[in-house]
Amino acid sequence: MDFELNEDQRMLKASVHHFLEKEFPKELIKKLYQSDDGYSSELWRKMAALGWMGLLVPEEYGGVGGSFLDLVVLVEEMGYNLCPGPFLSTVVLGGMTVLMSGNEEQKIDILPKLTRGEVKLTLALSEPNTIYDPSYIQVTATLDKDEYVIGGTKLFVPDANFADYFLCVARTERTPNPEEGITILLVDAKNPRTKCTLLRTLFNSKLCEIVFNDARVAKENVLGTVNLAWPTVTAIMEKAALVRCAEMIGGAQAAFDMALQYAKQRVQFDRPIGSFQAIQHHLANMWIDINGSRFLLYKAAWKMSSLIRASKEVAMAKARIGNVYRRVTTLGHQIFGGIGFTMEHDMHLYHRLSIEGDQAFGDQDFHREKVARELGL
Amino acid sequence: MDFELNEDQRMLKASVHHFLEKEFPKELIKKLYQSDDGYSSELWRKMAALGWMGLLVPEEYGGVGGSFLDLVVLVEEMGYNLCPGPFLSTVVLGGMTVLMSGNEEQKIDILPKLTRGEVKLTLALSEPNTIYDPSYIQVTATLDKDEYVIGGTKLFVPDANFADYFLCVARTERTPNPEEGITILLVDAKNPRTKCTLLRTLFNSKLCEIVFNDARVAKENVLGTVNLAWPTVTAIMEKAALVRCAEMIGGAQAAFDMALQYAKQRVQFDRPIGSFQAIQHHLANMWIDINGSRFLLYKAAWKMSSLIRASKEVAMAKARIGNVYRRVTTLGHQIFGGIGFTMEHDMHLYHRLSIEGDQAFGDQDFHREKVARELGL
Amino acid sequence: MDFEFTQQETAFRKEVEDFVKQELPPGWDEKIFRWPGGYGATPMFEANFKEFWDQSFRKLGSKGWLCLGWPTEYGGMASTMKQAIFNDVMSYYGAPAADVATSIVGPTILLVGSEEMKKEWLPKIARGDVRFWLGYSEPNAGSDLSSCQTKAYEEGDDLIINGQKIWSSGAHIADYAWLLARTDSTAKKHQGLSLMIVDNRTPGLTIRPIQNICGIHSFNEVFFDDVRIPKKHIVGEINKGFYYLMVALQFERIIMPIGAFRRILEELVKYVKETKRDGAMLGKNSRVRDKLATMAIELEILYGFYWRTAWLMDQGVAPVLESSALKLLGSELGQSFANAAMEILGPFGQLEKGSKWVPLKGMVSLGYLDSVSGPIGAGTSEVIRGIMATRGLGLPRI
Amino acid sequence: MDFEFTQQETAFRKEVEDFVKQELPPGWDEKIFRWPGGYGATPMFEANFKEFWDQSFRKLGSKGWLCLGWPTEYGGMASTMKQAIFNDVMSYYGAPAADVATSIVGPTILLVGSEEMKKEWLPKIARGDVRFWLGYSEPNAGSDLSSCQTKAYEEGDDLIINGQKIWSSGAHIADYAWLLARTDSTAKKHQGLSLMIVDNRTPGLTIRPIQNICGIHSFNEVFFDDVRIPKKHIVGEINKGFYYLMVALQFERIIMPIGAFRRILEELVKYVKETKRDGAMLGKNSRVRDKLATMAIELEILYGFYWRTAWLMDQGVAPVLESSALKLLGSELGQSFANAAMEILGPFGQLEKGSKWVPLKGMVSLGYLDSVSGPIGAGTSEVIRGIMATRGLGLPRI
Repeated sequence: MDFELNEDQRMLKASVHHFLEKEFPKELIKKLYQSDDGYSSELWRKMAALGWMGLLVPEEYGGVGGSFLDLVVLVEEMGYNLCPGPFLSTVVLGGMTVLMSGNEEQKIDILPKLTRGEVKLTLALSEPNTIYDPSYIQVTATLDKDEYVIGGTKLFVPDANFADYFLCVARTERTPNPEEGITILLVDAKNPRTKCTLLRTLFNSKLCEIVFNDARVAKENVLGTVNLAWPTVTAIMEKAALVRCAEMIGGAQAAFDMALQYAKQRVQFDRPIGSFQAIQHHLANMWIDINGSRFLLYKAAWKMSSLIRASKEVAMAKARIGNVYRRVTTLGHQIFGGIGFTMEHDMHLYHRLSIEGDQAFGDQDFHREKVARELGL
Repeated sequence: MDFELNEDQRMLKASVHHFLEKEFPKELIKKLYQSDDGYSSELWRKMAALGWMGLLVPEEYGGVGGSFLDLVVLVEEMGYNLCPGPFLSTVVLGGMTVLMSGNEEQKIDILPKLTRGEVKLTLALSEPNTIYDPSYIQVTATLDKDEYVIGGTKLFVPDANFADYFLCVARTERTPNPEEGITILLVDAKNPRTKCTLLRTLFNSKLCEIVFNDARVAKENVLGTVNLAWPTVTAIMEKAALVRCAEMIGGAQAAFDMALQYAKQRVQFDRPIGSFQAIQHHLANMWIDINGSRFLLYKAAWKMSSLIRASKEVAMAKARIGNVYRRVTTLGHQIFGGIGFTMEHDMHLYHRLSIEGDQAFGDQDFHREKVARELGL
Repeated sequence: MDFEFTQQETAFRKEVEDFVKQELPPGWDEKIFRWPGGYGATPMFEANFKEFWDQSFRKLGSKGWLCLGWPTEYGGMASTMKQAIFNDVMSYYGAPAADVATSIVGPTILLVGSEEMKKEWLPKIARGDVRFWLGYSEPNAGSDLSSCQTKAYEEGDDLIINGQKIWSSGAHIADYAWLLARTDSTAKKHQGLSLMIVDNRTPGLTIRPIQNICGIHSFNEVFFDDVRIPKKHIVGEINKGFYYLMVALQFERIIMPIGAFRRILEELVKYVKETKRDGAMLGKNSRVRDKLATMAIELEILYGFYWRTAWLMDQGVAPVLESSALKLLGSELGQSFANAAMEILGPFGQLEKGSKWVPLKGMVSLGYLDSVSGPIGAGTSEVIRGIMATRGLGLPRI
Repeated sequence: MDFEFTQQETAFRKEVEDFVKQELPPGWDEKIFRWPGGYGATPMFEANFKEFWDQSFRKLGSKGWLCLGWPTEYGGMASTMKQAIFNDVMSYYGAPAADVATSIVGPTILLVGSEEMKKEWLPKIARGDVRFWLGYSEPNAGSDLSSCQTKAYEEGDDLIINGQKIWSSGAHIADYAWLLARTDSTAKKHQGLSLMIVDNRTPGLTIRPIQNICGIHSFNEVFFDDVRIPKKHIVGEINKGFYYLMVALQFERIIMPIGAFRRILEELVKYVKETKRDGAMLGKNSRVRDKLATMAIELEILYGFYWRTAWLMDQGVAPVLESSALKLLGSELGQSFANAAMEILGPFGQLEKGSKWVPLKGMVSLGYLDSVSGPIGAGTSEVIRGIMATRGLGLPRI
């Protein structure tokens, strides 16, 4: 066993940390999050130039050819500094889906551009009546000559407002097995018969509604095999869940670091509040929560990198880490008291993100149920 | 509103407390619990003479004609002092069932003797495959001329080893509605075709297995209406659950009192451990747990006494109080440390009882589900 | 024992209920929202509600409902129970019910104020004519109010005040400060503090807004720069302020907007009965059922402490343990309700007010933020557990 | 990063597994049981297992498995990771694996003992020839070991010991005490204590049994009445005992019988897959599923700290935070496993070993009792969180 990052990963981690600290001061981040246009295209290009977008893209498509573990290292730091923008959507939901199931033409078309930061993608999966149970997917795509006609509403699509392409998960056939008959279609976001509306959320995190009003796409735009996309969707959701875990652990670590430092400085009753047993126990519990869960994260990521089945590990990580992030930021607020309850403070940003992260790509109940299945139940 | 006991109840409470403290020193209690014969017949007679057995029995049958609230006051003190013996079985499971559904003859036969402490009863309900879902009750009673023939196994029957009569809940008819076709039969414990085996449990609390091997009872021994006993069973289970709550709150209070006193005296690190914030917070939480739950108990008991439907309140109390008793005794152990982990100490008795009480007459999940139904879900 | 209201109380409850239903402007539900247990989204401190709130308070004042717990000789009904009933009903509807003046200033003056002060202030408060803000916390005196550094020195018949207050809820829409300041710098920490009343319009008093994480301006910083007030505005005896403040804590607890919990639970139950997800009613999901059942049980316990605290106060008892438990559980319930609601609603819970798909009028996303303030404001949970242990259970201090 | 064992470690694991399966007497599973995280039902301290345990230890000693973490020059394999693997496998089967001698006495002597002491004791321990008991706690020194009152004064080349120890696990089946005693009464509390080795047969040493709540005699009181030992039995330097003891804490953590958690979880999963209640398999009940999934997740985290602690120790790091977390979570998991198992099994969980209807060999009822000892023994959870905060996170002491 080896619990340390390798040399390259340590360098990556340090450079990401440094870059984000320098380029994304918290004031900018707050401005970006509060605006509808939640990212900076200039910084997006810089991130691309550093190779972040193409980290997982094989070299033949212009990427870095890094490992999944590298991505987790990168995203943990992004979470630490609350780096805004459609990174996860583009790189995981979009890029990895194309990589997994696109044909050569599609890969050559999309991946180099994605790597250069020129194209942004997202996956449209959830709907008003289902988060993601294939039995209840109601957006349909019907073949009409050489085109698919897509109709229905997708909800909570992350970063769709930025995206150049939607990867729409649609039902193309009614089948007895609900996991069959599902197809992924690449839809140009400029398609006039799609309407994307930004939803206002707790974190203003660019979750969108997309209405497909008989939008037509050429049948060449099918990604992967018609009717057989569900295994791809499941695999991508697993990867996205784990990347989100990385972001959450990074965020929890930042919240913990802030609270620890404050507890050492803040004096009440003539002594630092960090000398009170109750505060000490809060911080010890936070440390355990974060470090215990980080193990789940890295074990799952290592398995993925090693191409070992990691469904159980991912489910464990996601079931636990959302809860941890929420607990840690809640205790973080408790330690900061009034000052943390102000808009100028940073703690609430982490707190807002924690509930979003917890629910993204399957909430605790969803993943606990997956763990139970993995136990053979 | 009035949160105080009335004058009579306060006197009852004080006299019970005094009696138990005097007559049931902890050494005797430990001896009784560890023996298979877990009660003292001499003290049982004294308790009867004090009117405890007949507290709820109407005066016409020789009882005191008290209220359900009086019983709760009595049992809370019994729980405080860990009073052993088949009281709840005889008085609630037996006596109240006879009172609710017995015919005049049966009442005249049983209740005065019960009041005088001369007869002990219990209700045989649970079975190996069901705690108490009527759909899965497999003990059957089949009419053969003037007799019912009872066959099957009952499990976890409280105090059956002491009982003179079993009130056996049996299926007398297969019906589409599982709540129909259930009948209560009064079975003499000396019936040669019944076999009662004491099960060894955590608290050695006299839970028994009863095997009915085609035991025959006269059809006059049906209690209430043939096939229509389930509503009685449900009502009795509700009362028993609440009486058990009273016992648990009393026990939790005793565990709390012990721990509070110890925390004030025990010195470590040159100060009483009760001056440490962590111990203070434990004790504050214990106080809140107990007193918050006692409200649930008394509100439900008051409703029952006032003949107002109390199903929701009973379910709330039972769902909560078992958990509270367990938490309080666990923290009690934490505060006492090593000394509480010895057989000579009293804390473990409360701890053992807490898990038994939590599971008796429906566990937390069972009663939370009942609360959900009461919310209209 | 008796867990029913008296006939008179039941009639009063009905009267309040009828009144509030009639008086609330149409669409009120959509406009305002307060998450119980939190301090960040209190509509009474928002400037845009000031006018409505002022009017409402005068109306309530004219009905005698702002001083229900006060003795009859000061216009009250001498019934904390009625006050509790009133708050319960009003908070269920999100309606104005109580504020710093009626729940803290009034009762404290009644307890320790001079006759003159009683005559001057109690009628105004009972009529709903004046609003106060609480000048306790300072940047370096949060949990530890005895570290208060705002100073008031005597000069003839006046006091001259210098210093800074923070987290001053509603200072910007109030008329007077209910101020804690150090009047004796030589005494021990707790012993040199006094309570006093300061007119917001006094020269030298400056108010600066703080935006809380709910995006609402409820808090302020208030600066005192040679603010001069007459000495007779000292409440009770000089240098006894800290003790008055401790005694007044119990009054504060009973103003919890407990009815809002009831409302949220009802709305959630309604929602899960009407909403299908993944092909089944949410309300049939056993995990959802467990969460709602647990919420109902915890709320019932909170009501237990609520009514019991009111009842004890009417018996003349100062219920340290009960009123502390009420505050503690109320703030924890604010958090657990927010958590459970978020978990039940899934991503829909994150949507904000006004969004097309938002359930429960967006109160859950707001409540999720606001609920972190509950265990912080008006005494942190850590401090309150300590008070329960030492003052309530007799455990030794350090 | 790498979450796999090396080939060598995998082979070692297999070797241990094969060995234990072959060596354990038939029906062993039914005979013994230890609830992980608890200290009350440790079979190695029970008199009736002494002979088997002694034999087993000698067998393990002959294979070199009692000193896996020690340096090679003392017969070890210099691999805490292997020690961890060994403990994991052995505890899964409830087999003898480590004791006070191998996990505390040996490593401490290695760290601070004289050459003479090393030569005398290490080979005996590695062979499994001697057993020790831990003489730390006293009636007035539980959480606060620095209050130790047992005194040892010098007389010529000897020390004369007087005092009383308590909670002395296994003193009745051991050969030697690993004793903490005050050798300088004038020094500050922590600074006058020494560690020393005392032969149980020394005149003046009396052992009195204590029955714990599991009904097992694992603890003792031990009285010292003018017990005379040679000064050379002092471990390391005189008056440094408290510091040695603190350093040795980390060794103690890694002997957690973590495999027993794995075993319990497996048996519970098996049980719910085979057991019908109220017409449906228990394993299909979503509340049961949630409980088992949560247990699996928490156990995975415990393993994380377990392997990481071993790995850090092999890197030469003293992992204060990790090893503390390991102890804390292990004892909490002992409780939450017992709670969850009870809730899943219902009244069947309360049945004791030997009962006709008992599931999982009665281990749940025993574990429910024993698990309260976890957060008490070997440092209370409160003390350990404090150590993490001050020594690990750098928070100020008082």
